[in-house]
Amino acid sequence: MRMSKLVRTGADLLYPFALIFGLYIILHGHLTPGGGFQGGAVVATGAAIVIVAWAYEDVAGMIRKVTMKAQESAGLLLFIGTAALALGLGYAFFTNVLANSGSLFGLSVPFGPNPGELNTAGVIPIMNIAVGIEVWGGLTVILLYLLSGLKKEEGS
Amino acid sequence: MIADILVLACLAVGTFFNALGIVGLLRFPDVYTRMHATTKMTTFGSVFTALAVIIYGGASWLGTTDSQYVILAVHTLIAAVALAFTNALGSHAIARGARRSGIRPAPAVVDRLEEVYP
Amino acid sequence: MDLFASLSTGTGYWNPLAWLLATVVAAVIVYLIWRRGESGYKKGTAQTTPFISGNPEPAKGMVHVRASNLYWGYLDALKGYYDLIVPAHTGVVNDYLLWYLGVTAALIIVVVVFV
Amino acid sequence: MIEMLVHLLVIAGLIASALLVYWFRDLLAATLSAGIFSFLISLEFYILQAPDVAISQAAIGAGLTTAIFIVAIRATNRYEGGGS
Amino acid sequence: MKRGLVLLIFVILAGGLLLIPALLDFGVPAFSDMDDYFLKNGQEQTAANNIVTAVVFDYRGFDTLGESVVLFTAVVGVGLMFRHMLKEEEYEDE
Amino acid sequence: MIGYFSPVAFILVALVCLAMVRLVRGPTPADRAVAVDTVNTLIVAVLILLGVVYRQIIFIDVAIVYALLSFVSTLFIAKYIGGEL
Amino acid sequence: MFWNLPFIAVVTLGLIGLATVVTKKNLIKIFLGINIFEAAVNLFLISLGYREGGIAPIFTSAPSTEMVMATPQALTLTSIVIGVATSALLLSFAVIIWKKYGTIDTDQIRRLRE
Amino acid sequence: MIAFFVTFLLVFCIYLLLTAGSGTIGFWSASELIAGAGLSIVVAGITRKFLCRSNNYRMANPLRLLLIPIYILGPFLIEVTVANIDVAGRVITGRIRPGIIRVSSDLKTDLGIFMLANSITLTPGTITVDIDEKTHDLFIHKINIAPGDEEKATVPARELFSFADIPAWIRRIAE
Amino acid sequence: MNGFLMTNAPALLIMLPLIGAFVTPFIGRISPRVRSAWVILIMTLTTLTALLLASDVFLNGTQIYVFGAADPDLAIPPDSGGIPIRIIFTVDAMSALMQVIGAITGFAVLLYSISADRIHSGLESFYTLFLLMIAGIMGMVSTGDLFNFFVFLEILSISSAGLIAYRIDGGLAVEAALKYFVLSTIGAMVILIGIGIYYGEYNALNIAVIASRMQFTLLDQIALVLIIAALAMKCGSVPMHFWTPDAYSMAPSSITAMLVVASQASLYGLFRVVFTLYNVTLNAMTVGWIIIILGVLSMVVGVTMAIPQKNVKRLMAYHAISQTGYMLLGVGVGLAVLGNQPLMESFGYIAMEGGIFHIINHAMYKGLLFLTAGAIFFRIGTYNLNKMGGLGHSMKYTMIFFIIGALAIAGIPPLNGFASKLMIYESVFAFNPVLAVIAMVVSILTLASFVKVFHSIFMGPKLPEYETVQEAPVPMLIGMGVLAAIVILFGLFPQSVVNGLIAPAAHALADQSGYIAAVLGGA
Repeated sequence: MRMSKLVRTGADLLYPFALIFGLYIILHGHLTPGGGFQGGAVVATGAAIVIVAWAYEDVAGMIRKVTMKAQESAGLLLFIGTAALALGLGYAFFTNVLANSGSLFGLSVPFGPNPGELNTAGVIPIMNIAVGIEVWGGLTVILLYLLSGLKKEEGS
Repeated sequence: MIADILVLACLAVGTFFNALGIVGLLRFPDVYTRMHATTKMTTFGSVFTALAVIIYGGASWLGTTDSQYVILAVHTLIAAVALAFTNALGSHAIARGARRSGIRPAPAVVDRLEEVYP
Repeated sequence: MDLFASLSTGTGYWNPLAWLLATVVAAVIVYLIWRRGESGYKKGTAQTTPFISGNPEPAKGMVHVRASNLYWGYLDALKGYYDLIVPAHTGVVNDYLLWYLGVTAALIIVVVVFV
Repeated sequence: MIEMLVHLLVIAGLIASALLVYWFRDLLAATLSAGIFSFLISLEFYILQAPDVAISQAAIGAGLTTAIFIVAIRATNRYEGGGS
Repeated sequence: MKRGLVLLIFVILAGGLLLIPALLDFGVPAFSDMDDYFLKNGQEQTAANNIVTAVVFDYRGFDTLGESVVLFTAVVGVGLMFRHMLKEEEYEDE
Repeated sequence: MIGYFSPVAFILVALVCLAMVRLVRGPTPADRAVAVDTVNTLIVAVLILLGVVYRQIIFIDVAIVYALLSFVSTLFIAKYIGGEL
Repeated sequence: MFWNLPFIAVVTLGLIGLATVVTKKNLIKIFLGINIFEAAVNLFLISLGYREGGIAPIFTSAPSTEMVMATPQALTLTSIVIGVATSALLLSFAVIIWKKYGTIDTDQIRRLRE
Repeated sequence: MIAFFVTFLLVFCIYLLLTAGSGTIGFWSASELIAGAGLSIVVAGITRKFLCRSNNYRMANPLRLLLIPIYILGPFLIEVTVANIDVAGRVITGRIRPGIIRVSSDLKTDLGIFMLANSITLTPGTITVDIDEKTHDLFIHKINIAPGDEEKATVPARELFSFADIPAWIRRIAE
Repeated sequence: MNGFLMTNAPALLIMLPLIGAFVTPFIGRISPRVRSAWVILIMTLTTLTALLLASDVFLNGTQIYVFGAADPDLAIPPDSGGIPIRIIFTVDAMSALMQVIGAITGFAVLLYSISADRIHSGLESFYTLFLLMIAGIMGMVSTGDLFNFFVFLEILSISSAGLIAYRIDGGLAVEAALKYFVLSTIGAMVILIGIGIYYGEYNALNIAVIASRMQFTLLDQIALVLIIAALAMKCGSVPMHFWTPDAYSMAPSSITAMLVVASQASLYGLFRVVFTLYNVTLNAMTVGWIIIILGVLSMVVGVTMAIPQKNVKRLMAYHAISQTGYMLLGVGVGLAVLGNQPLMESFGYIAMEGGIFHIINHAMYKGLLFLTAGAIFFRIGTYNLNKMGGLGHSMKYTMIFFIIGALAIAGIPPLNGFASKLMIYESVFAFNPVLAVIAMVVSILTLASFVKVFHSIFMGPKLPEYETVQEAPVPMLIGMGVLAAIVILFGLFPQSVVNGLIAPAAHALADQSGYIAAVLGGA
């Protein structure tokens, strides 16, 4: 069942905010506390707000289980692919090949205290994004599955 | 110096209202009146403590022009806004849930929701 | 090479191929003895039907001894032991955890206190 | 010194809320206590200078775990010891 | 009987686990060579300011893969629990 | 100026412990939910204050996450007590 | 006096968690106990890496003094994810058992025994 | 399409707020701006149907958005402070006269009624308990009902506040 | 190319099943045939990688693989002061042996499962979890890092729990999975406490580093107890075996065969901790006797509980417990005399070889037996021994495979069970004659119990309700045949197996300094 109109409106307003904040945490994992997992959890919680404010049937069309599962697998494949990139270049699995290389995310930082720059840290931001996508999908789909179990029980 | 006094004042106000909120939480007779005391007054108090931090950040920024104090102030502002926003919605949701589950306002003089949720 | 080597077991040896050879030899001997036996049975006559003290033979399904009837004597002889051990498998997950923690506690005493 | 006192109080609150989880027979109340336990342990991580873990615990323990526990309570039974 | 046993087990476990606070010092770790290496060289080698992230995704990145796989496994397991069974899938369970 | 913040944090944590009394006393789940909501609010304030005490501006992010996410459990509880889940 | 308070808290919390798991008969209560136990283990790992007067291992523009250890925090992150995965799977088991058995009392969930 | 742009702009502003102080272009660095734009596109693509569910873009007017902080820092803050002091007194003395009343407001849009309800909830002494989804009447739990109000079927929203005309402000912002 | 494969084989061993698992849910949407082909392809590649790696290890000695380093062989960065800082896979002979077991069993089980579980729903998830289970086993046995071991242990437990609960229709399988998973979660957390203690004392997670710094203080004793109790629980030794019969009997048969390997991976962890992490620093006699007592209890209680069982898989599960006891007994005797070189030479190594040989033998014949039980269930739809009978007329090949497995588990020559049991008897006799006598009695009881099973299932006249029963499908027979062939081969040429696989593994297990030297170099 839906919650009251006020909560629904509020959830709709909060969803973009939670999403952008989660993505901010994901992307700034190498500068501030946070990272792929935490940001993914924030995003998934944002989705949970919408799911709880509206009924399961309302959001089932917009936040779909299949998409979320695909997102999860895609995140994992991106993660393992990033790790295997080093294998292709002749280093060991999980080598940070992009760090200090000057290309994407390849700037180097001075040692010691500094405010930080987004475009650093090599493969770490990419892995953060991958894990973030995966956790986003995974936690959302867990919640959806549990709620779908609830629905089925009512039907029988 | 002025910033000092302002921060201290905000902190004092915040602490005072938070403490009163807890006292209300413990004293009031039923869930709705408790909610008046706690969710509102603690939100108000917490926003005031956040305001103290914002003033501190602003004052330090004016003193040092170090951009980290801007970040401090802005992020605290966001936290305070998010807090107020979610608390308002949350207390509404709890009140509605409580009323739907059949808890009536205990010493109420009038209850217009009687006809909606008998 | 050592594909056919014997397995040394500390105090003895074990060679499965030699054992197989011995088995084959034994089988041949048995076969030879068996060959010397009576071979006059005729299929399809009363000679091959079972004889149970003159009673009629029971239906096929009744002949088969079901599993729970096997080893009745053994189970009865060890009744005291089984009465002790079977109820320990209570099926309650709390008890299982308690057993685990109990073993951990016992090991703590054995390893830490007595060593 | 005062940080030490904060630390002490947080640990006291932690143990108290864990005991509440043990003590409540109403599963909903126990879950709420577990939620408070999560908040407090996240605060403890924060005090021990682990903000990454604090965010993680806040997002997971306080947000989603409580949510899925409540969904599971809704799908099963609210009171301890109650049958079908 | 069983209550006493539970109590005894917990007393022993408590005794065993209390050796940890008795023998380990909080706040003054005995060895710290591995972590000093991370703190000293992590920023240079991985160009990440957050050493925790550097450890999570670079030095111990393989653990993080395992962690993600755990979540994936749980999701697949939960999906398996809430699946729709086919008609012909009836068992006689013992 | 930083010296002002930590005593306030201490008082707020003490208030958190006091708020748990309502959690124990109940009597309805709604009361407990109110107590949890209060604890959330107070802890966010504590987090902000401690972030300043430790001079780590990045710690404020934790408070934002808190303020956003504690809302979810409140909503689930409210939906459950309202019988709408 | 309070030299290793967190460790004592770890032991207390761990024992409370284990006691919940062992003595309570309700599945959801048992899972809450498991959650508490996991939290205790996480707290143990984090307190192992704490250094007196250290700051979080993140370089910002704040003045950097001694930092706490980074590895336990990484381990704890992994452990928390494992915790939530475990909780989700356990709860789905409980839901299925409720559907099939009509109870989540462990004294009645014992069709498999002996 | 409008929904996409509105969402994009809002989300981008929030991102800029989050990363303020990172560099030299204004307060921001170049990489943050690029990343923010990219993320905002993603978020806008996902959430445009949620944020703009009602297809009412009156709130997107910058002037109206500018009114919000003025409203919050002006009349609303005064109301909240006064009400807080009032409720603080009630907490100490324990003199209460609670009840649930029906409040009518002629706000039509979802956002308008949402803002009014939140303002009411954030003001101590009043909580929005429920909403009549058809007429947008609010059910308010009030800690101290003025004598005589319990007889009225509906109370106008204006009378809940002592100083400023909050519903009028909200109408100015949202409708 | 060959060099690339050789260098990166440890990484590929984990990577291949994981990639397979991530893609399987989507391949499964295309068509079941494509999915089966994909899973078989992945499993074949994994098996080949495992065999390649094992051959490399047996020929050239311990291989290490450093994740994230510029050079996978460079364990210690030059500026680190002599400690490894990254996650290192250390594949010595023992690990390679376990990998071979896992790969072969997994391959055979997969062939069987493609045919046996055809009609069920949720098969994408089933095969995903299957591949994750393979990845978990491979990771557990090849890692050289304690926390990594814990992570893979969790992957293994979660995927196993999901697979045990696969049949959700009756609720019984879910009950079994619940018990297994609650126990294993608590166990894993306790292991994590142990790992934390090591970390707090020595600030290291690498097994070799901890081993080189090990002092066996009071805390180390606590950690040892926590870890060996948890791992003994996970491998199902009495009195912590209660989850085993439930989980084994309720899982699909193919998964039960994998669960045997999974529990042996825990056994591997136990041996690794005791031998490599502590080795002579611990009081070998006490800990050795603890393991011996656990083993003897497992043997006796397992086999005596097996005899009155009526469910065939439950009976076999109790036998699995009993056989685990043999492994614990053999290796425990080896541990008890560790550090005493003359005794070690005279019977210690033989006992360890017997125990380790029994691991591989047990995986093969117990897997075979569970697969035959599954084939019977596939055809007649029950596990209840009381309802069976006369199947020997219609399921001849299954019967032959069952006979092979049953004779092997009972230790009848010339099958492989006899060879390993003989090694255990003789070496244990030299250590303590009573233990050898107990082991033999248990063996006899095992034979008796399997005679009962054989009689109930296959003997007797054809029952009327099973008139139309046919032979199991061919792919299932192939899966069983692979395992049966290995059982016979190992039985016929035990000495070659011992010389080629087992003795290096046993010596690698006992040789702590070699393990440390492989990672830390020199020393």
